[in-house]
Amino acid sequence: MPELTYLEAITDGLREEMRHDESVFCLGQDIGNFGGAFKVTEGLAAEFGRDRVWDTPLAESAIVGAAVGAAVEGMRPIAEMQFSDFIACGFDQLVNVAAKMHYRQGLAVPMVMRLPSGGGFSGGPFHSQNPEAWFLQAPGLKVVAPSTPEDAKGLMASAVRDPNPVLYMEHKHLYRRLRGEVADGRYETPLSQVRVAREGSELTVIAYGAMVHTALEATEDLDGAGIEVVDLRTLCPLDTEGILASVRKTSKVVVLHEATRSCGIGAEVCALIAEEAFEDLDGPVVRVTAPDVPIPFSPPLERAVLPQVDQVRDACRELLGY
Amino acid sequence: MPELTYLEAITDGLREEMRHDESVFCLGQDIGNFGGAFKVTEGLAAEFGRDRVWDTPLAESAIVGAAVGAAVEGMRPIAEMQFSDFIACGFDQLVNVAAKMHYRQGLAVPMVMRLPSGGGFSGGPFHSQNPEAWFLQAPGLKVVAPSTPEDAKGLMASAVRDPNPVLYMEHKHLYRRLRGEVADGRYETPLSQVRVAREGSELTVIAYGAMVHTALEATEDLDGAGIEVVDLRTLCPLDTEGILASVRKTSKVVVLHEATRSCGIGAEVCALIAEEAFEDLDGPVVRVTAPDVPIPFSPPLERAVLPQVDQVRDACRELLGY
Amino acid sequence: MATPTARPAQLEPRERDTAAQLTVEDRRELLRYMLLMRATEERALGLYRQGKVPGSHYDGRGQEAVSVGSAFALSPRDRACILHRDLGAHLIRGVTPGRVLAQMMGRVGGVTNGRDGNMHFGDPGLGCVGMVSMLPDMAPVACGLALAFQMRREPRVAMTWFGDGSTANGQWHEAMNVAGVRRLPIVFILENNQYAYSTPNELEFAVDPVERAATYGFAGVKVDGNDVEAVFQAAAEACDRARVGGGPTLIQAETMRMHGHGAHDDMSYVPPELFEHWAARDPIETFEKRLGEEGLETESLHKAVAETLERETEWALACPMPDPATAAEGVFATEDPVLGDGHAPWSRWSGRAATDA
Amino acid sequence: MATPTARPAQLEPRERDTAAQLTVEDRRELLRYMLLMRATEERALGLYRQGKVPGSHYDGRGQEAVSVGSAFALSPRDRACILHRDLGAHLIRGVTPGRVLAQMMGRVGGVTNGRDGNMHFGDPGLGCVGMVSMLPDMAPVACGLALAFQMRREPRVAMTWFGDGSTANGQWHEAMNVAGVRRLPIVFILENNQYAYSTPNELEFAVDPVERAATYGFAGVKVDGNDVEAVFQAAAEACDRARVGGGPTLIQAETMRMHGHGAHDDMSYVPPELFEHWAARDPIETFEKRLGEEGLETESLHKAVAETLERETEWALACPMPDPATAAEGVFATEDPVLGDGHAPWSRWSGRAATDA
Ligand SMILES: Cc1ncc(C[n+]2csc(CCOP(=O)(O)OP(=O)(O)O)c2C)c(N)n1
Ligand SMILES: Cc1ncc(C[n+]2csc(CCOP(=O)(O)OP(=O)(O)O)c2C)c(N)n1
Ligand SMILES: [Mg+2]
Ligand SMILES: [Mg+2]
Repeated sequence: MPELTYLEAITDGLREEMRHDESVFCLGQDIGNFGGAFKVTEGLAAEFGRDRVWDTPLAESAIVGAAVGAAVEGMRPIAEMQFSDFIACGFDQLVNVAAKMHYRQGLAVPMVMRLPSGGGFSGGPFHSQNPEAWFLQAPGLKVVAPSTPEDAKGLMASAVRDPNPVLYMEHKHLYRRLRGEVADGRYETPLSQVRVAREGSELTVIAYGAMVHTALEATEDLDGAGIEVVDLRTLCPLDTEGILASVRKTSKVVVLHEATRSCGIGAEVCALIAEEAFEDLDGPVVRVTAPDVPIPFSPPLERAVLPQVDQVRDACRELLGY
Repeated sequence: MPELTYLEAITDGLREEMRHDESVFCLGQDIGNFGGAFKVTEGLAAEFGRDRVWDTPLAESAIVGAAVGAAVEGMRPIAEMQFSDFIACGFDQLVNVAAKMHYRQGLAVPMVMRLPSGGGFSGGPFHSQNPEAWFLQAPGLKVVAPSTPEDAKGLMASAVRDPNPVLYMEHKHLYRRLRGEVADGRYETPLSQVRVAREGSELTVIAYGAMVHTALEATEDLDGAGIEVVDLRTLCPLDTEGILASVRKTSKVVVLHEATRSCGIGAEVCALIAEEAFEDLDGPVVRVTAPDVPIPFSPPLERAVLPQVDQVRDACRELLGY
Repeated sequence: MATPTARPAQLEPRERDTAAQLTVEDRRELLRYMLLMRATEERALGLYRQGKVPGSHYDGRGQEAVSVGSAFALSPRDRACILHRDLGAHLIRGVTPGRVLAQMMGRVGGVTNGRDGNMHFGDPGLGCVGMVSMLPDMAPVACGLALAFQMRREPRVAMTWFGDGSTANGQWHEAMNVAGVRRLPIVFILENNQYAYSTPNELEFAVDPVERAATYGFAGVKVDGNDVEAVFQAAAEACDRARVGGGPTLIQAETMRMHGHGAHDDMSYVPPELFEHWAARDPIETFEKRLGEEGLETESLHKAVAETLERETEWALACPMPDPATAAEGVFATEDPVLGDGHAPWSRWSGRAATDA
Repeated sequence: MATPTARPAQLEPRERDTAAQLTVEDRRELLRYMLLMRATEERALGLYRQGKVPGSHYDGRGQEAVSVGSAFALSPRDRACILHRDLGAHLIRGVTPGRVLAQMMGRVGGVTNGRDGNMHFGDPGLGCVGMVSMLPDMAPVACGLALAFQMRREPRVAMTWFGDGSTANGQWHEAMNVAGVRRLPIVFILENNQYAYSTPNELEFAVDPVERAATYGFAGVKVDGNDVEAVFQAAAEACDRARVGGGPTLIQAETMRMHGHGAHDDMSYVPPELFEHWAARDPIETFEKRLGEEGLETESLHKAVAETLERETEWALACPMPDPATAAEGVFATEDPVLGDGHAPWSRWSGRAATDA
């Protein structure tokens, strides 16, 4: 199997889906000629034409809205926000039009919304956000957040084939820093199934996206403790059974994410556990997240805000000793 | 003290603030001549002129953005969304411009965003939403949600005087259904302080907005149990001490809200409790919320989706018996 | 002044259909649909007053010529995103009055089976995508429909309606601009009914929005929105143009909302003279008078419509309320979308294969 | 064509200032600011290449005449929301190059003290509200500033800048429309630098956006964006008009971005002929040549600017990185906002009280 970067795996996923089905097309800013701000769509315009890789005007609502319209008319659009932060500009079309379409009128909206997200490279307050939790408060949207090249490709395939609007959170900091084996050809990674990134029995760290790697690094050799790392992969709908199974096994949980704290995915996971696995718990459910602040630009500030390996380690140690 | 409806109390609050400070003004759709879709601003244009009660075009981003600009220039704008649902159309200005302004450049944004929210009257998927939780994932915004006429007026005063953008969730279903004594003249209800709506020692129900009344009704005489009802009043920043104090006292918690479940305010409150008060808990932290669906129009469907008194009662009974 | 549009037409221009021709039967149909719209809305208002319609009630009284005249130009495989003032367009696409009444009452059998209410619907089986409340969110969505046609080289048209108020909104602009840049096969119907809720035109825009079309690179046409044939003519031309790759058209139909924004609204903000001016130009009366002067019989239409309404109301009232146990179902789709084709009563379409639109 | 604007001017029209007059010293200042902008950006790029600037790097190479010419028209108490291509406007308002360099390097002493980076700043103490990344979000905000002036009957102006790409966005439209309806005292500077990132004009709009101004009810003016005096003249007229209640102006300055969108962008999408065309029209060289032909000495400005840059760079490099312990502070304000007044180097403003703008 070839080794691809996380970014190449996404590109590969896009290419496979576009080859597989003529109705799949991409739209977004600078994705055609330029190949996208991060070069994720590089080569696609050359292979599939500028019509199927549309360089749109700077108009997020029109991008999302056009994707919705094309999707209900039988196409399978993959829309890109140049940075996930800009989804705030197309927010209404997502949460009010796309999300509610099927519930209201039984009409499916098979579209993918690519959201390059996350920080760690001095992107500052407007190029570092992790907006995924908003969409759990907008029933009707699915959200995936791959952490490996393999899943990046497989979840892209599943997202494209799913008849619902799927937000695809691709973590920018993983784009070129992470490599892994990726199978040739099409394959689908099932939605709403956690991946146990490492088995363990003494404590569970639940994470997704780039933080899966922070979790793995932090717990690789933590005083010899057997720490399980659960990669959520799909954030909505959550794999509640997969989460609870690990909690029941280990009885101690640290929930880790890069997004800010209040009402984040971590809050939902903690609430789920506090409600459904109370009796299995041997300690408080601990969150390690960014605090409730905009993500600052300057490296020392950004480092202070984004969860670091040491923090995860400290949280695990404290909970292990509980 | 005069008895006012919840709606009249809001109007009274607006009037007092406008009389008190010339820099306070209102902007929004149909708020002048017509007095607003719900008549909350009735009489204000007559008293203060159409310039200070501006009938804007149908342009939510411009409304929020203009409020931000006027606020930093020393005015104290109170902007209205005709329904809170429409905040999705001005979302970006709130979460990216208003919220981050002070952190980024030390510039305060003293504005109030009025958001008539909530369901219960067959408003359907676009006139019934409770979007408050989104804003906890956008650090820099404050959120209040009064449940009584007294607090409606006092929190309006505090919101207007606060140097930050404050989202003021006013529950439409309380507008004319709820009356209460409201003091004449200006007074401020402090932000970030819960109100214990009823004292009790066996179980705590935490709620806000209209659901405070559902909580009170459900637990008024529940098999003689002493049930405490905590009204959050401010949703951001949360009064964590106020919440935890009640939990420590009762050891059992039901969190109730009308908004949908995943990543709602309830998730945050549960996570807070699971983390900070684990040792005080005598049972799972239970959420009673709308399920993750758009709010349907038809009365039997809407009733099935919005939390009802019976559900709260059942949840409390079950937890009491734990 | 206008620089050439940026994107060449996607379709080879083909012979234009000869100028839209209405047969006598077509003209009677236009009247019939206007009568049916008004009768259905009157009935719905009656049901609302009886407490059978939950929530609020909105209608398009006075605007019948806009919705009927424009939708009548559509072919079966065209698609429509219809506004809350445009019941006539739904009726033309094939939604029965009974389903509309059931919709308003929140019943099973209504177009959304109680999930949504009011005019927030569209029958996907009839080529419609139901509006959301946020205005004018369907404009970008209609661009997406048109984009699909353009990409697949299909001679089809998307039509969408919005009010004067909506032209102030950013999504309106984004849709117009994108449609202009890509020369999408789309027809925008701007219903200027003088008010956005209580807000008069002069607080909404400084210049008539139809002027903007040229600055987006396409035609803007202003028509008398109370003249159903004038609206039809403009819409038919716009559809023809769109179908052959000529790009979008913005049609601004001047009309007046003769009821309040909703049933709760007494329109006290409308000066009586303005109201009287428009009352004297009722689109149905005007058109019926014209037909009468040409010797067409129209009385029987009234009777037929009244009978239809009786039957349809009965049907609607027999519809059950939805089962609360189903309230949480259907948030996510398990199957791909299938938009069906709509009715197309204009004689031009009869006898043609639906695919040959 | 244009119907009269909806809202009468808020201010009593007063005697217009005589047509904007530039003294010899003013013209030297225009050149000096352009040189200072270019020198500062070149230095910043150098620091970026040395790895001292984290994240990305954006500049306004080739657009100096737009930002300098327009901002030079502002009075001290006017307010500005400045774009990422317009360092010159910041310098004119009084931000020192050292603070800009410290800003780019994420240091204390930078305008945002490391909280934000790149060109995402504005010194509130100098009457600026810093841009956010979302484009063109400052357009509605600038409307709010202008609204405050209008409500308080103050003869002040808000100025804001945006690119050609931004004109496709809904917020642009909402701001323009609202400004037109309320006749706000605002000046919009549209910098058409031919591209939005890699996207050329013809994929952004079908018709030159300056044409739209008339449909919003105000003046649209197209100027040579590489001629600093032409830009200044248009801006000064627009400011004068706005100050006396004459409403907004949209100035479209035609120019070219001579660097990539960011430092990572090699501009391979720009045809070499186009690049050469603009390279031959460098705004600084052109203007300096013109001054030279008129016998003005300019050489000393180069020397002075170079010296300033040395000093300022040294200062910036001596600034410390922020203390990580402060990272979570300041999310919420505890005091009301105070926007201070900016510098206003145009000779018209000297000797006048700031309040008499
Ligand atoms: C984005 C948005 N903001 C506010 C509203 C509330 N609202 C409902 S109808 C209306 C007026 C609409 O005016 P117009 O577009 O002229 O349509 P009309 O009702 O006159 O046909 C408003 C403000 C809305 N539906 N959508
Ligand atoms: C709302 C929004 N969408 C996308 C972007 C990403 N982006 C940054 S700059 C840029 C191009 C901007 O073009 P233009 O407005 O012409 O300004 P220029 O950079 O050419 O000065 C884009 C698409 C953004 N900043 N804001
Ligand atoms: Mg209208
Ligand atoms: Mg540009």
